[in-house]
Amino acid sequence: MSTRLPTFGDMKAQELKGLLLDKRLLGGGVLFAALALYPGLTMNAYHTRLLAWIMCFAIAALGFNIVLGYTGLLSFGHAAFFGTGMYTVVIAMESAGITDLIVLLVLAMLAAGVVGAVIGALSVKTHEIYFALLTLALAQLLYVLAARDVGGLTRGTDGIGLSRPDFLGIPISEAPAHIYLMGFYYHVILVCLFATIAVLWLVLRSPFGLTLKMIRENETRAEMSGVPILRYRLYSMVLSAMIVGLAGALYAVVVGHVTPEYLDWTMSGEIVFMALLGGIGTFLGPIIGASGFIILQEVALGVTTYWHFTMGLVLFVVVLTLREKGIWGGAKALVDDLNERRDDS
Amino acid sequence: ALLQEDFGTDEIDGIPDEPFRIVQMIFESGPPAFYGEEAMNASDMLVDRINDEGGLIGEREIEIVDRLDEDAGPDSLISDVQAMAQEGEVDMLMGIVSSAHSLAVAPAANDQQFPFLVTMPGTYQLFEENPDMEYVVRTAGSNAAGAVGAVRMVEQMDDVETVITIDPDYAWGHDHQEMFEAGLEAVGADVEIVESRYPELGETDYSAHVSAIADAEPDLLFSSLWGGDIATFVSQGVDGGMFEAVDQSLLIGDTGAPLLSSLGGSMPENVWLGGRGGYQPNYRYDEDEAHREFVDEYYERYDQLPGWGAYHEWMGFQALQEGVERAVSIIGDWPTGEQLTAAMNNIAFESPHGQHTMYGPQAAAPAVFGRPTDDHDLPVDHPLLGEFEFIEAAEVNPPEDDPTMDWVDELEPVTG
Amino acid sequence: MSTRETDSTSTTQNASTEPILRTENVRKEFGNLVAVDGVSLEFYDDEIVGIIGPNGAGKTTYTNLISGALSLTDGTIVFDGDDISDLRKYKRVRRGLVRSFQIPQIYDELTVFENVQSSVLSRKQENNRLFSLTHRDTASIEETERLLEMFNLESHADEHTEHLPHGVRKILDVAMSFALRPKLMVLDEPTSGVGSREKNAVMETITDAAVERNIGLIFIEHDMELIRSYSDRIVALHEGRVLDDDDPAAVMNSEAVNQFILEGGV
Amino acid sequence: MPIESLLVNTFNGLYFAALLFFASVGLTLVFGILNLLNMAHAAFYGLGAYVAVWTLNNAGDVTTSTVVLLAMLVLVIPLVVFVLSAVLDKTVFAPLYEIEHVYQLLATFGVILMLDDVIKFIWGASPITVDGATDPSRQLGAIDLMGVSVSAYRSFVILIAVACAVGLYLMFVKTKLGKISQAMSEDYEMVQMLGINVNRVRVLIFSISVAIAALGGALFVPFATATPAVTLEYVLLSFAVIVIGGLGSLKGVVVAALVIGMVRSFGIAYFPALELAIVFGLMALVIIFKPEGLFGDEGVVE
Amino acid sequence: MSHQSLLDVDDLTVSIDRATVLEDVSIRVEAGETVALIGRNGAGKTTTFRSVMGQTSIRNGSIRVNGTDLTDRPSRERIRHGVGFAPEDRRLFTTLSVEDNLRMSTWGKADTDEDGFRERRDRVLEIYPEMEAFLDRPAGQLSGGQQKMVTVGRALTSDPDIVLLDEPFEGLAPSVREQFRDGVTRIKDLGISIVVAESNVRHAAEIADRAYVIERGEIVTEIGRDEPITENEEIERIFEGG
Ligand SMILES: Nc1ncnc2c1ncn2[C@@H]1O[C@H](COP(=O)(O)OP(=O)(O)OP(=O)(O)O)[C@@H](O)[C@H]1O
Ligand SMILES: Nc1ncnc2c1ncn2[C@@H]1O[C@H](COP(=O)(O)OP(=O)(O)OP(=O)(O)O)[C@@H](O)[C@H]1O
Ligand SMILES: CC(C)C[C@H](N)C(=O)O
Ligand SMILES: [Mg+2]
Ligand SMILES: [Mg+2]
Repeated sequence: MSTRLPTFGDMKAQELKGLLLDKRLLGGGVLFAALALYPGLTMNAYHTRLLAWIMCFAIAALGFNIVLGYTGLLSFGHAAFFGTGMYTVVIAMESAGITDLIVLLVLAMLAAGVVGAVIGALSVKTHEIYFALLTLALAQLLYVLAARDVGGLTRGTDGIGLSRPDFLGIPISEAPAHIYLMGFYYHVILVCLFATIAVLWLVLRSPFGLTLKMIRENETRAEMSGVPILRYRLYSMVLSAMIVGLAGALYAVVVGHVTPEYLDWTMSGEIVFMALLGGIGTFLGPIIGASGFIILQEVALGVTTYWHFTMGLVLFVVVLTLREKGIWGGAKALVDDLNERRDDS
Repeated sequence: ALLQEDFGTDEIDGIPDEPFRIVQMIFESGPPAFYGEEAMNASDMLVDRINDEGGLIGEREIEIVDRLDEDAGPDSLISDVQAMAQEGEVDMLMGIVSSAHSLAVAPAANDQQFPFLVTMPGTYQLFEENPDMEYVVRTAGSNAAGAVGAVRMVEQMDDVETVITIDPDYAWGHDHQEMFEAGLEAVGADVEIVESRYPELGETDYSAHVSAIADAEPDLLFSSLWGGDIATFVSQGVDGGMFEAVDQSLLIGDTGAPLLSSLGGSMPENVWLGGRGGYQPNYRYDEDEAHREFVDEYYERYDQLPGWGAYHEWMGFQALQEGVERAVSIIGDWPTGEQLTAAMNNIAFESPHGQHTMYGPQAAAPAVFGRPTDDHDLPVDHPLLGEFEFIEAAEVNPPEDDPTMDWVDELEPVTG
Repeated sequence: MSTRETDSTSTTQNASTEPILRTENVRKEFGNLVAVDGVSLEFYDDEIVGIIGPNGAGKTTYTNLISGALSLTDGTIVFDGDDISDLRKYKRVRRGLVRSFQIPQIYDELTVFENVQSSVLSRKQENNRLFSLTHRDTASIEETERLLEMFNLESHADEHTEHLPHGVRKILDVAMSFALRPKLMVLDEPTSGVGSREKNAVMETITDAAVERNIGLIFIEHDMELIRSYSDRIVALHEGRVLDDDDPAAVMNSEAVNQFILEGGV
Repeated sequence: MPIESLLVNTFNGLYFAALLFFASVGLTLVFGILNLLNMAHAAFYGLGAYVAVWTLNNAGDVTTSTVVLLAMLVLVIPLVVFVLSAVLDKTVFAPLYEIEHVYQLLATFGVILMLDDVIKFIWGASPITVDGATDPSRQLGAIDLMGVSVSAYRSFVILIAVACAVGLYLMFVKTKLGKISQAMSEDYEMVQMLGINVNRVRVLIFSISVAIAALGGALFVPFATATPAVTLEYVLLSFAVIVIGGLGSLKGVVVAALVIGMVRSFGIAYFPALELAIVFGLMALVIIFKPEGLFGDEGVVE
Repeated sequence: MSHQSLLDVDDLTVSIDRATVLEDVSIRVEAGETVALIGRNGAGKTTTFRSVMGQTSIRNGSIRVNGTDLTDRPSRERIRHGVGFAPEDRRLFTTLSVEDNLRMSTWGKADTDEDGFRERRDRVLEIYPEMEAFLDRPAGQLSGGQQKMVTVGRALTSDPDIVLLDEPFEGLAPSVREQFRDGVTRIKDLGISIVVAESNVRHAAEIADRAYVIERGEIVTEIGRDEPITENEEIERIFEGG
């Protein structure tokens, strides 16, 4: 049987050791510690919430970038996965009475993965703008299902409010709001973010990741190297969907109320926006993009009624000047440039 | 418990020096911005008026420190609530147009122990989904009032057997349709809803709906479309001969004067306009001085008559003034946020439709309907409403603590 | 019943003389234009076959039918004993039928090393390994190094391919095909666009590697000198049909070939 | 299904198809020929709507003649937008032609956001409508069409759409411009090297495209309301049209607009519950079964 | 400058991204000449042609045609001043018919009409008779060699004084190569000068009167009219074994 599903390869202890000595890993560790300590040190609930919000979307943007940045597919339907993650959590809590956070997150990832497989299977054959619009249309159909409350699970456009999940049998949900969101849940999101980074870092440097890049760079050649490209595009959709679904699930608890708006195409647009703003050509770009987008919106909203204009202008300028490099890539290029000049003189 | 001690003092100490700072949440962009704009106008006018008299209880001025655009979505709104709670530089949050947003933001504000005066959305689920919100009050009537009011109107109509409903495709529209249908069934009206239509919010072309409705020739058309949507729908309906094909229409979206103004002479006459609250410029215009002042001042200032967005805002500021007064008179001190919201529970104040009564944290508005007529004294050359029908709040709102849908399912027919 | 038995015995007995690729009466129509008109040919894994023919003879179309880039209007293609007429492109590759491209098809944003390594991994069908780092995968790294050496690409190993000289891109393209360890390779004008100096070098590298690895080669070429010096056999196509199929000397002297293809020129 | 309602629904479908045609034909031309995926295209439809309301409402002081008002809608507004877009093409849009589609989409989405707020700045966020006195759709009233009474104004709009389609067809089939456009769609640079002033052709095509969108918005508004939401609604609809029709195909736009118009008109009339799903469902089905759209691989005009 | 050439490329320096691709390249072509630009892959031949056509950003130097300085003029003016171009990678308009491809090149000139076009098309058909058979087919459906013929044909139908042919032999079958060699004589008879870019010395030698040799973006030598190209030292050095 040549049809093999992805295998979990053979990482040796030695490789792990090499990994641990990596300089970037050290940087990541420092950042992790800083983020972990932030709420406790500042006691600033607003910032904590903002960070939680940013981290959820950073996960989503990272997940999205598997499809756009690595496989070269522009999906305009990722709201479907984000929304599925969110709805899975509420529905499982409200209808099935499941309250354990870990179970909920796993369920959400699985559900999003299934939706990703369905949308992916229908769309991987198409290209470019057709792919974008097909994924958009299919996601929009999911939006209609939720908004129309087909199946009687979603309560239509009113959406569903949700209570807080427990953690491994500990009734954390009974803790007061500031302890739950600031103390506990914030750290859950933080851990998920870093786990996502680690897993993706590994996966995208594996033969699997290389295969996705092959498809992005030259489909004809990839196929002529014996790669079943449709199947790998599908894999990348499913993987991406699962991670975006995780982001949605985490986020559902942060907002506390799930509506079909999260399945709408404008939501997909936001995810695309974030990934591109940060730079899809870079691994960490999407994280920067999510932060940039959310902070920009918050600031623009605060200072002007014409915040649409402000965001539009920023988007326009960033896209035109930096393109796939985005903010992060642009900054890196600038640093390189400066170094070069210093070396020259 | 909080308000039990009555200090009964005339001396009030501890009124903070700085103004009472309010942040408003309304649509400044997107399709519902029309509603937000009206609310904003009214709020500017009312704040000026209150401050001219020295402020709340004549002592503390109001300052609108910021307006947040609802179009930014719940994520952003919730974060902003958090920020305000955190920074402690804002005394109260006020506003919200969308029901969906109210359902997301109100619990978050409550969580943050941040007082929130909800002025516009009608979803009956606000307090039913989230009981025990001590920091949230709503001065807007529940949409039950409009829907059940409409049921009562149907009971009085002769020869109504078939009904078509058309409502915007989101919480507001679906809630109305469901309550209306359930209510009709409960009162045993001999009518059938033959079709329910849900165009999208912000739809621009209703001609397919119009011709389908005209074709079906129902006896009654029921709609909770509002804002620009109802204007477009009615105008295209007139064009498609729809109002000749249906006998009666009940248009209960929160719209009022702006609709009549935009349609001018082409407003069909066989419609009832209205819904929750008596928010029509010429309704009890002469009987109620406060109302007359409100309308005149608004007209003078903005060269147009107030619509429902403006009235909702007015009710909000009334409640705030009343609440502060009451709290101060009870505790003899400027109230904390919690005390202020508590003080706004169970109060009543003047409004165009008489007493506007809060059942707990939730206003119970009456339902008022009228028919377009040119016979009015206001200085505009388009029709306003006349032949008003008034249905008391108690008849169109569930008793306190009763779940709305259960109550609607058990409506009794009006006898006589 | 009995026929089948004799068949299978003959297969085992004459394994080496069985053709690796056989096309039977393959035909391709574009609307009412017949580009390939019933071509039946056999190719063996120990020979190098040159295909010649006038412009528009159907050479490219024929090789596209073999690789699966175009679907057959009629006929059968048998590779390594199996009918692959309807097999998907990548499955043909996995069986060892590989083509290279006239315009090099390489991954522009990857390095030369990664380009080759990606093919090695694809051949081993290890595309689906999720949790192991490619830059620590010793097996594929060693194999890649050997290939780079074989094609004299070591000096370019860490360069991105975007700005490589044309000739090097061409070689890289071929190296990537070799990494797939094909049984038969089809090359469409492998030296087109390659300057006169590099032409022979490219052909030499390719044919040497093919002989060393025991790979059958089919290549399309307009340069008769190259055809003469590198092919063991020549197939001449004309208007979609086989005009001649013989050893080089015979084909070059054939009257028909001279009339239709060479026409005085060499 | 009574014959009258069949007629009325067909008429509604045609009218909606006409609007879709106006909103999307330029999008497909700009994409097909200039290779620019201009998400902001629909914003010009919205702009046309606002300019039209403003013009009509201010025209009241001068004239209420139906003919003059219609001429304003059909000629003056597109002309004004034509000139405006020529300027925009040289400034805002010029750098976009060089970049990849993904980035074009995003940058032009930025343009939508900006235009949106410009409209809000000029005309406010509330919906605005044409006054009764200068509303040609009310002035014209109804006409009798095979025993059914339909809006004369809307019939006029349908006729203009047909005229526009025929005009574009002739322009892109019968003239040099058509062949040059086709060539530009494939290889801009090469056309330039053949001595043709591609910049001029580009500005011409861009401005015509945008002017047609504005024309659509102008014609649409007497019968509806100008709101900021119009743009976003038509962004999606016009993309649906050109994808169903096949990117870059003029014939495709006509057919797809008709298909969507009819399906929507009859769909809403007889299966109101499906309204939201109709356009997306159709779009998904077409792309799944015919990934290049109905007429996708045939070039601009065939 | 005392003497005015048909094409005069002077001290041309061009960089792409940050790399200098051409440095001080000077080329002159007189009326009626066939000149070859010979160099290995990547030497800068195509870049030179693209620069003459106005498709690169020129850092230094000038390009004059018939005495008119075109260095900073837009691309499209080349054809009006009599320069035809056949790119290496063909660049046909695949959905247009072969005939329309040929016709297109007359539209850039104000003074060409359909009759003039037909006349020039027929001249092209004399050079490549097999083109007759596929004149009406979309160019995208042609085989590689067929497309190459159209590319050269398109450069000729613009009524040029000089044509730049980038690797015109590439992909042509032997018999067609032969025809093309004859064709070159015909083109010259029409008074059209030719510049060919070649990485194949043999091909260049067969048709050129004289040649420039380019290596790494610089003209390393010039081969005069009476010198046999194949025997030039520089050529031998650069193409040793070729
Ligand atoms: N996609 C297509 N549609 C229609 N006709 C085609 C198509 N592809 C090729 N042809 C025609 O089929 C015939 C064979 O073309 P093919 O490309 O196989 O020739 P070739 O032998 O490779 O020629 P060359 O040496 O010029 O590359 C030609 O007449 C060509 O015009
Ligand atoms: N877009 C580009 N970006 C960077 N470098 C480039 C680009 N285009 C060409 N070059 C470089 O410029 C040099 C000259 O290229 P050019 O195409 O002019 O060579 P050529 O002589 O025509 O070669 P060939 O025989 O392969 O066609 C090469 O080294 C090439 O790598
Ligand atoms: C009528 C409007 C003000 C909106 C309505 N209150 C809602 O529920 O969204
Ligand atoms: Mg070929
Ligand atoms: Mg070249």
